[in-house]
Amino acid sequence: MVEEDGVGSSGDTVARAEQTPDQPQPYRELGLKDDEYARIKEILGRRPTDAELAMYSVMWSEHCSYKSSKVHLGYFGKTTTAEMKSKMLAGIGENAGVVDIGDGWAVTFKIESHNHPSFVEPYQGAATGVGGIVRDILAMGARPVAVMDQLRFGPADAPDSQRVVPGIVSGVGGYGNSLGLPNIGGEVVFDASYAGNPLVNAACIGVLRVEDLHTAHASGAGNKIILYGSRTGLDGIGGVSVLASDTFAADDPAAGTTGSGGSRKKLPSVQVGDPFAEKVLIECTLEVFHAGLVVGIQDLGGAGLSCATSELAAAGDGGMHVELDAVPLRAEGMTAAEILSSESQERMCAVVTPDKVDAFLAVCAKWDVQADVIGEVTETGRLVIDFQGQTVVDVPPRTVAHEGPVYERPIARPESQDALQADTTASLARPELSELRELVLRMIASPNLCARNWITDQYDRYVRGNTVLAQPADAGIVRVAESYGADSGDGPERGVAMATDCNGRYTQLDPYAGAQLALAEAYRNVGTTGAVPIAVTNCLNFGSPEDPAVMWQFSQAVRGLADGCAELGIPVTGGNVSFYNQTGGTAILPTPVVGVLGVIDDVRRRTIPGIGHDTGESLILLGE
Amino acid sequence: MARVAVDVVIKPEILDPQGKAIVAALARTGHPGVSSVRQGKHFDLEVDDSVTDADLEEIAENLLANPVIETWTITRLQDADAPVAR
Amino acid sequence: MARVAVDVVIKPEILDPQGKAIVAALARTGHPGVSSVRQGKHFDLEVDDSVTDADLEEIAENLLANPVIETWTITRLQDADAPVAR
Amino acid sequence: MDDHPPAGRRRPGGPVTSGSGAPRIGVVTFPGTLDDVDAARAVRYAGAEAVPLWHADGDLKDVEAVVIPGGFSYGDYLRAGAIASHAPVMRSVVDAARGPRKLPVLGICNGFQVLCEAGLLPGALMRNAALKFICRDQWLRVENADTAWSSRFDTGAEILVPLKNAEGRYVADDHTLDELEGEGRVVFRYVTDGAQDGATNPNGALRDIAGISSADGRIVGLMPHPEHAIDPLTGPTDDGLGLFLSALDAITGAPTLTGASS
Ligand SMILES: Nc1ncnc2c1ncn2[C@@H]1O[C@H](COP(=O)(O)OP(=O)(O)O)[C@@H](O)[C@H]1O
Repeated sequence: MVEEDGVGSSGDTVARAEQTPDQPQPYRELGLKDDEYARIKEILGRRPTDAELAMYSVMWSEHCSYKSSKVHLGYFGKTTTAEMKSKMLAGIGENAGVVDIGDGWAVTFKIESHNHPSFVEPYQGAATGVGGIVRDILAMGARPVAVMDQLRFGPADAPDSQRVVPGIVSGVGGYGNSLGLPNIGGEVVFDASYAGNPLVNAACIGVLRVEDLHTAHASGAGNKIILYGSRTGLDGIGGVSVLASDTFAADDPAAGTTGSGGSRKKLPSVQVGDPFAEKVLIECTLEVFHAGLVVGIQDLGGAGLSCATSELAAAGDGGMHVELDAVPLRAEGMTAAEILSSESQERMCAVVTPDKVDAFLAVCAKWDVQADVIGEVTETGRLVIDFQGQTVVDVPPRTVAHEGPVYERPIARPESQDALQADTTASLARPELSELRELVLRMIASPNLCARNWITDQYDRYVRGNTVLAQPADAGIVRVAESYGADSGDGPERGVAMATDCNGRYTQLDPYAGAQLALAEAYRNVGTTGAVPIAVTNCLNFGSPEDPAVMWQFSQAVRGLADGCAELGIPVTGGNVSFYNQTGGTAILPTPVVGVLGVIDDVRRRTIPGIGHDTGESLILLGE
Repeated sequence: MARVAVDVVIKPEILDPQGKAIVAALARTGHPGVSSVRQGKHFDLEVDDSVTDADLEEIAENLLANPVIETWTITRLQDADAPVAR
Repeated sequence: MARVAVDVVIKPEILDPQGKAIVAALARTGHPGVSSVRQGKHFDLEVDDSVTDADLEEIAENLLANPVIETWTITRLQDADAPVAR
Repeated sequence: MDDHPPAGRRRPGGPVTSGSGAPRIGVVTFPGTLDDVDAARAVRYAGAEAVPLWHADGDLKDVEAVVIPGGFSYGDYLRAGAIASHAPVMRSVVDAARGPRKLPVLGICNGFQVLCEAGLLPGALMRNAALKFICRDQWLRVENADTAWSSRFDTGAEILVPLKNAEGRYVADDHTLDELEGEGRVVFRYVTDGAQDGATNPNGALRDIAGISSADGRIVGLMPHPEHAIDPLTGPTDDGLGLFLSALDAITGAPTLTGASS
């Protein structure tokens, strides 16, 4: 309800929150549970301001806090031995895992999901998915050198597939191609369970010198926080629009009103990508890295500045003070909550010592990248954010970034599982010999087995000239030194290989074995190119964690993957969890996409895929 | 037969990278007086008389524009046969 | 401050595959009454008062359109402050 | 390597010189240029020195030829190459190409689009007929081996290089097309017969034109990417090297049809 005294243009402030402890807040609309809201009040000793509520709600969301998966993901740590870790420079918890591949080179790689946005707006959802994973890799101090995409669609002939499939494919291509990153592989699977919930997972590989490894942290009181890249706009704000101050109440009477009074009309939660801006952001960021101008760096992805400021501050040793008025905006009249929640793309946040600020800004100017000092590191231990002369956020940063709720969700093996497993192929009719030809033709023409060229022909696999293997190979390979821009000399050229795999049907039949099969397939695919597998990442796509059957699938898959990695002796260096992938009450097939990274010492010795290059070749079957 | 123009523009709150690039290029090439450019699409349709305004609305919404990020205006021009200032 | 619309269309003799694809899609989705579609670009400019008609002509010719393949029309709309039907 | 399709019938010939004293070939970078590293590598493989040229700088640094590489300059949001054609470096390139030095210029993909937008080459590149970005290995026929960028080939030779673009459909009015054909300025044509899947060219280019030249044969633009075909390790063939070797001949004054070899 709108207060009699109204709200100033700066909106809700800490001072005001102290004076109005009982003002109702739309925390439920923002996805917070009653007890979560109560905990925020307890942490702060008062009600949160609108801006604080926006921050907590987004940072404590499933997507950012891993609140349902955390207790299970811990198993990866338990099963990773010191020996498995020996080449790991950064692991779970960092933006992306980093492994040492020798001679001072390191490789970072990660897969992220962008499933829901890609259903709403296929082109932009997929495009910004690629943009987001690339910034993750960039934030580690690495030059992004290749991308891959893992796609799951509803039936190829379903009407909505005609909107979703071309849109997503051209979005992945449109962004990656414009960025100059070769696409070196991926997957496409059609299944009815993805009809209302396609999966768009995007992977990126980056290369760096070991000494250039950057982690996201803000330390050193007095160091400046610089926001650089695109301006901040109203895109991607989605749910936070329920917090908009009453200044906008009259804007659209039809818009849903909420507990905090009127609201700005419902804003689209769609972000629009600008790959050109990202391309210059990459070059600009690598230049400030190499000039030694940054202490810490963080990409702005989901949760925008809320995430960047709280995570940087939480990982540092002090606090942080931010002046939101210094954030360059693209829209007029944005509130503090909106600025903090905006998911405008192509932005990064850097921590820079005061003496290097001018040099940092000069590099940005060279690349025509907007850059502004928006705050500094402090010794207060608190994240304090001011807007229009008032304090709108004053929180302990760790409580936002890392101390979100953790749930032990109920787990139950579904009763239907036994029947599912009992339903084997034994009951299927065996084709007559005379039907075999027709059967083979039908199979190779089926959407799940036919050639992928319609898709892969829309992706640039040549750009930068370092792609040694891409489609139709089972794993992609790029050479390392030249991708980075270094001269590889005359000797052998080291390369890095990556494959990703997952079979959702197998995983549904047995989540533990299914995850292991995905791992084994990706491992084999890397191995058959001539590369040695060294590390694993994943993107775990599942239904609702509130469904005990889904949680069972999830916990089984995590255990299967972790045990499999321990068996193979290679570590999981990171991953991503995407829950709530379902249409109505029906979950997607459990889809734990597993990515395996490998190293090949001399790319000229890679194995070209396929058989039949020469007549007289022998076929040898390995294994049972 | 009638001529119809449909102009599709990106919603104001949504980033228009095209427009941004053009403003910057204009400033560089001696046209600093252009403070904002939004790039959209322009469609010239020729429709027969059976096509109603409601049809046009549906065509714009379902095919010519993406309602998630764009808005549009529909303008019926004079007869197709009459020359159109263009 | 003034608002200017620039519409750029592909010359009639040049193939417009987008337009053709739209006509085909419309026919499939129950709109056979649309006999032709040509897709072009629409620009909304905000310009300050120093920008003359000659400037606008130059901007269209040198940047917004490619005279080899496109033609254009320039329309000054009412003041930027006045709401424009859009 | 033996595991790749046969290379095109190219006139043999290795690098002319290398190391210090090697010819200097400029490679332009605009914001959004992507294939500049590839173009520079191709220049080096051919035995020349690759000199980076920055879009905002009109200084051509005494280069003896210029490559304008592929990519999406300024995002290509307006029209491919439109904004880049106004950059300071392009003013210098236009002057040097038109001036007494007749600086050899090669525009690849986005670079071809930039050359057309800058008026150095006639016509325009429009969206692919299939309305999609297309990346594939493409056979080209060398129609004229007398230009600064094609002298190492035999006329009629077929070469295999990657093609990758969204706006590669070459268009010009009939008069211009006739003139180009009449003057032998169609340098590369898409091979649409024989082995190709389907009889049409990949993007709807008029008269199957993949690349053209200026009247004096010093300026060449083409949509496919010879710089991605310089080593069978990373490309389908090394056929593309022929363009860069040709430029070296043009720079060093080697007779065009004998082909220098070291
Ligand atoms: N979405 C995609 N993006 C990029 N490459 C893809 C994609 N889907 C498939 N590919 C590539 O196409 C080739 C064939 O894929 P696929 O038929 O799935 O192979 P396989 O059945 O051997 O795993 C592989 O090289 C794969 O990496």
